Amino acid sequence: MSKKTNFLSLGLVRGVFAMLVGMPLGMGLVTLIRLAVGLPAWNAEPAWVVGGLVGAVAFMIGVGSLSDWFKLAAGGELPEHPAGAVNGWARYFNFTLDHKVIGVQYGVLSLLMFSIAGLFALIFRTELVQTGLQYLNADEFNTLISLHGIVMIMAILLGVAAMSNYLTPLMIGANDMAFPRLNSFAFWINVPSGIFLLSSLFLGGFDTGWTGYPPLSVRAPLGIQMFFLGVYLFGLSSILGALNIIVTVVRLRAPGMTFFRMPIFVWSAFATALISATATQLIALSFQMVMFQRLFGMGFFDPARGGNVLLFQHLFWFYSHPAVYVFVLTGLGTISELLPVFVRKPLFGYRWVAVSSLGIALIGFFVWAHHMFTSGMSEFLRVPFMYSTLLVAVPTGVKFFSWVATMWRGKMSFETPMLFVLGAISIFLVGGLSGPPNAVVATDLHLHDTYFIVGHFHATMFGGFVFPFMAAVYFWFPKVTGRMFNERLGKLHFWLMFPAFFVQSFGQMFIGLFGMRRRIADYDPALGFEQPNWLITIAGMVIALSVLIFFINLVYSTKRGPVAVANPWRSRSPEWLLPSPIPEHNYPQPLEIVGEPYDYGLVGSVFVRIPSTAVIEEPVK
Amino acid sequence: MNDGKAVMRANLKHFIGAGAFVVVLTVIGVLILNTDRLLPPAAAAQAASIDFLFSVEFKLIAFLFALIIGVMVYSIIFFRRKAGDTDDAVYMPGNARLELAWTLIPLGIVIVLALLGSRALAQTTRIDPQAMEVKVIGQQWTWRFEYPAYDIISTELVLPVNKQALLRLSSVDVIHAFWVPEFRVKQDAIPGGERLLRITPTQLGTYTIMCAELCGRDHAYMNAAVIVKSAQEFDAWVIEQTEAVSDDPLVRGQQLAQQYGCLGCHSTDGTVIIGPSFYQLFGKTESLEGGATVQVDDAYLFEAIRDPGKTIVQGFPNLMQPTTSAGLTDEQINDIIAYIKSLK
Amino acid sequence: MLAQFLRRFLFLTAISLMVVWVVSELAYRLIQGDTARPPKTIELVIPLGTAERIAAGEPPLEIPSEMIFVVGDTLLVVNQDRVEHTLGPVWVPAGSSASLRLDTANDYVYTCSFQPSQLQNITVKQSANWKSRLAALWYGTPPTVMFLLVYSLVMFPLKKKEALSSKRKTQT
Amino acid sequence: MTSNTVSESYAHRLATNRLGLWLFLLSDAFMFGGLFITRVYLWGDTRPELNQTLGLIVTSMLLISSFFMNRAETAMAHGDRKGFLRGTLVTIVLGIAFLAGVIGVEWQIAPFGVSEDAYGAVFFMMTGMHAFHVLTGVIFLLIVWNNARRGRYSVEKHWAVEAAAVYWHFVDVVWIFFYPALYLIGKVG
Ligand code: HEA
Ligand code: HEA
Ligand code: HEC
Ligand code: CUA
Ligand SMILES: [Cu+2]
Repeated sequence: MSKKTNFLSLGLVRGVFAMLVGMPLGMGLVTLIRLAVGLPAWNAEPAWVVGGLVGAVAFMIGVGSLSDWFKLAAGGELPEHPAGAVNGWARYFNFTLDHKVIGVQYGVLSLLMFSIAGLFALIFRTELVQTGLQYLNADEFNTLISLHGIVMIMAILLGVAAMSNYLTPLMIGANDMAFPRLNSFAFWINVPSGIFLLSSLFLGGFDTGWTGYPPLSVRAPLGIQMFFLGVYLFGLSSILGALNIIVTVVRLRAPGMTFFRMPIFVWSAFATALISATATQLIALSFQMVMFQRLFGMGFFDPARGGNVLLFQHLFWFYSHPAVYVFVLTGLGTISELLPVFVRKPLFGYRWVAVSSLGIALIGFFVWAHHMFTSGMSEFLRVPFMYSTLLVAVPTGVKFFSWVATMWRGKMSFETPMLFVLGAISIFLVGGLSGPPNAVVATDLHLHDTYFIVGHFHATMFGGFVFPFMAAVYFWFPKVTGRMFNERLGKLHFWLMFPAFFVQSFGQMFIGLFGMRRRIADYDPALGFEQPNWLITIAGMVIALSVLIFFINLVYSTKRGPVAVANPWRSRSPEWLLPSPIPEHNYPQPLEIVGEPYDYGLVGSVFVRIPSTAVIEEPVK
Repeated sequence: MNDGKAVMRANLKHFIGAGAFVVVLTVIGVLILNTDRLLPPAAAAQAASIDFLFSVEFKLIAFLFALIIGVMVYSIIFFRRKAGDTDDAVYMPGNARLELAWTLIPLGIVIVLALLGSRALAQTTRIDPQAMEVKVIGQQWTWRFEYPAYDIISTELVLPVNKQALLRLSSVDVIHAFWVPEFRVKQDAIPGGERLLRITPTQLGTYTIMCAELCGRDHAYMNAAVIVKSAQEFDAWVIEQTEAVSDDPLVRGQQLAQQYGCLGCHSTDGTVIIGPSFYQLFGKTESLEGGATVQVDDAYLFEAIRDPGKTIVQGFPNLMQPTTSAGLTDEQINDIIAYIKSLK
Repeated sequence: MLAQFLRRFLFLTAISLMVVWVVSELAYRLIQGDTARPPKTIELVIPLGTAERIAAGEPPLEIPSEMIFVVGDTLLVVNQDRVEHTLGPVWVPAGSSASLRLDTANDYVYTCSFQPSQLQNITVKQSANWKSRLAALWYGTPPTVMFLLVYSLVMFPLKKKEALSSKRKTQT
Repeated sequence: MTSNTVSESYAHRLATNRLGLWLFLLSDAFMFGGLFITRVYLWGDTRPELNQTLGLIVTSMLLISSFFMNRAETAMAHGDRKGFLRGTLVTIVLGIAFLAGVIGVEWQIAPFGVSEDAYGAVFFMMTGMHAFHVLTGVIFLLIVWNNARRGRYSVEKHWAVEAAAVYWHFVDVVWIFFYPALYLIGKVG
């Protein structure tokens, strides 16, 4: 079926072209409507918003993501498992139903966004080395931190989706996700989303931080509308992707795989999806309300017209707090998944770890107001939120203690993925332990909106996402590409990134305690923060260097790396039974689950069996 | 399943070793995190209970960090795989009693922490009925302090030492936050309502009020001084301020333009900050949004200050809020107009 | 299985309600101090001769400095002085009394004629009424239920339907 | 549980689709919940002066449409294609009438503008978001109606019909919460 690949056969290219056509169309539409109702023809805001929406739809049409649904609506039938229309590398730039390809697409886009956001960080960090403004003006600075924040968050969500898309069906023995078309749609909608987010840079930027609190966001430049649009679209992607994961996990598990026999990663993907599928609606709604206040003058957040600025914060954090657990849970799942492999011991207290994910996710729904301790909520209401926030520490603690118990008396080896796992544990511990001081109202009165918070969340996000994600990339790299990565470069990556991160994060916490506020372009020289800020910046650059090494390693090893053996880590997880790279429809026969997933060290134990072929046991020693 | 106890007995040596390691790490951690060194000096009564809580939390953090990292590093050192060993380790799938312990003990800590937190919160919000009231008004990007009892408006916050000040915080435009690191406590000033903050300064000196909530371009510079004076000095200051009201409208106008933050957006030298400059404003012909032009005279200026949304100057965003000038009386506006007129 | 789950859910909700109630009640005691009481009427007596003392610049006698109230309190101002007095909106002729209901939690500064500063601070706090207690239960219970629920799944796994029915079979 | 051969069976597929749809509705319910909270937060125990008669009329139209939708679906399950087409058509017409009532009339005669105050903001946002869902429901029904007319569904296989019906009922249920929130609860303020 493979056609000759030319430029236009790439869905991405077609999509971008369609978008370039769609946006002016949408703008023209608005202009016409405005003319028709007698308003001045040109108004940039509605034109860009509608243009953006039409452009996004056009992009999806151009990619080919909607074709099947149009066909269905017109009464056509769809094949359940169409053969891939495109093969080779071009698959990765096209609409495809294969969850593994989509997983890689997510991963690559995630790393791209991560680099862009990281670059923004390096730029504004350079500005912060000295007091005074040297390279940026205050508006540019504010735009850059805001974009750094939101693009990083998008990168995390993409990375999370990458892992759960690639791994979940494999781990539960399914051949694909429950709704492959929806899955592909959920990926591709991220491309216009990313374009919008970045385009805000050229439309005046926005100076509100990623949180976009009104009334500031009502007064911000046009760029903020592009920010809203971008968040809207990747929110949609989150919801649809999560829904797909839940259905997949509930419906497509291999026979014999009860909930308590799922690989632990699947548990965390499931818990994550529960949050994304529901809470995400609220951030969309809150941003939509600001958007409408700007477009139509609706007075949601205007006290002069009976609005209330705190309403936004409640709606926003109702999503954005649970979202931070979206960021980490898959990461923590990865840690729990990899640790037993490298320790050669069962995951200690598998069930406790599994339900801890669920516990974190569910409790996380009821703690949002801890971001608003100083915002002027009623006094006593702060107490139940302090209590519920602290409650999250307990299931998180269960995970930590179980990990440590897993290591106890194990036989640990320290390949690159394991290094990242250990790094992740120690960094997430720092981040997590800096949580309770924020959660306790009295101390948060000092800490709120300082660099201590910045340190807190960089530690949680590096420990909970960045490090585990890199561990996952290294770990499953042979599965995806069929080749091994370069172990030396991998270790170099780790040994640069790990210490540099501690310098960065501790530095941030330190100056935060002493009174450095967040989101300031300049600081008072009298405070004596120049030296720590200089250190933080250098650390950030070292992190960037290590990431560059990581990229070089990936690109080089994909082409030239030594061919990997079937199961280089001697893992028990079912995906390692398959050849690498995995064929399009995963498992030739249905799996049968006959044992527990992590029984390392239990002689004769079997987790997975492919009926009619040989029992797959512990790899030969 | 292995019996947890048997495993424990067999590993007594390791437990003692790891335990000692954890203790040492904890001690080091507590020494490093000694609170006095990690926080700016405390200068308010409210800071005391907060600092106490910080010290409790830091000790807890030091212990928990040492517990996890200690055992982990111990394992890394002593439980590493020897070269060529491809066997699996001991089969140890879990222990319900242990899991229960490390669920319930943290739960207890959490509840205690929440209660300690409530108590400290209560101490920071404790009310002194004799507190001196100050209205604190935040606006992009200045602070204004009004003393209703003395009819003083100031751009610095002057407080008598050892007397509680009740700050009524509000904002005329976006959200700001009042924070003095030495006082520890922080409170947002939001548009559309007053929020209260109580501070009892205990140390004489000058500190910096920082706006702690991103409020747009010059957020970083939205600072003001807070000066803590002895009771006598404070009284002297009050008298000085009340007598300082000039009878020259021009001087009064300049002061008001300073206090009400006009000069934060309008320059006096022709440059554009946010709004049109006041320099040579009077008498010039201004083109308005929508095409009209207008001769800038007293009536226009009055209108533009009292109700800024009505006439928008061509090329400028409608950012000036009616709330900005809501506190000004008509005479005060005329004073400002006099001041604007003088800028030629 | 669903019925079993629901039964457990209800049971744990009951337990959580109790736990949260205890915790929040303790916290409440700590926070509210002396305002953890039902609303009542409080008398403020302006003694004879207050007006003269004010005129002489002396602080009045016997007028409590602690003026903290709970929402719903009634302040009864009893004027035993020879002249009339005012407190904010209340006007109290000589020898009579008047009352002021304090319905909204806030910090008030009322002008008055019986303090040298002519100002009386009145703070009305939210009392530990059923509303705020309910709010604490409302926000604190769900996370506690979730917490107990997930761990109860490990400690006491739900029994499968087949397992249940097979047990029943072996019994009969 | 399931094997891969089973997972390709229509019945299995159907159950999977159902779960997906219900999850989607759950997710959407959070959005409507957010709107409801907004209403409670900003309006408290007051409400604007709205045309009660009109409110009653549009509400009953939507409720009645749900009844016809149900009839239509049952007809499809019994192989009564004519009945299905008739029922769906009535539903669509009632749906459009609802839209006309809310957007065409209520929006025009509301005693406040979009940008006037919190009443306007919340009212237009709630009815607008709901109307948007009704509109998508109508489009969905039109597609299903058209496909049914061309005989694409059978007694056994009519998932699209079921989905459209469930979605329609959901939108209806949302209005059952919104109607009192907008028209009934609270003092007229
Ligand atoms: C990955 C993301 C992530 C994670 C996992 C967390 C985890 C936690 N966070 Fe964090 N947080 C953020 C990301 C994250 N956070 C972000 C992005 C912000 C800022 C948003 C913004 O304003 O821009 C933020 C802000 C933030 C605030 C608001 C601060 C402010 O603005 O004033 C608070 C306050 O309560 C808080 C608390 C917590 C707590 C208690 C946890 C807990 O879950 C941590 C639990 C873990 C542990 C405690 C460690 C291990 C446990 C044990 C060893 C057991 C024993 C421990 C005890 C008994 C204490 N976080
Ligand atoms: C996953 C999330 C994530 C990550 C990884 C980071 C990474 C970094 N962050 Fe970020 N940060 C946030 C999420 C994150 N941040 C969020 C949410 C905020 C809040 C925003 C707000 O306040 O609204 C924030 C805010 C924030 C601040 C506070 C700004 C302020 O309040 O004024 C600072 C300041 O130091 C900072 C610094 C850094 C640095 C130095 C890094 C470094 O680790 C970055 C390292 C560099 C890279 C990772 C890039 C490497 C790649 C290349 C160089 C290759 C280039 C090649 C190609 C393009 C192909 N961040
Ligand atoms: C947030 C920034 C901001 C603040 C603070 C502010 N202004 Fe303005 N002002 C503006 C902007 C922007 C305009 C132009 C748009 C308009 O006309 O409303 C403007 C317009 C004006 C004009 C009309 C100027 C002309 O060229 O016609 C006058 C007069 C004025 N302001 C006076 C004041 C006074 C007096 C104060 C203080 C009480 C003040 N402003 C505070 C932003 C501000
Ligand atoms: Cu005001 Cu920041
Ligand atoms: Cu949070």
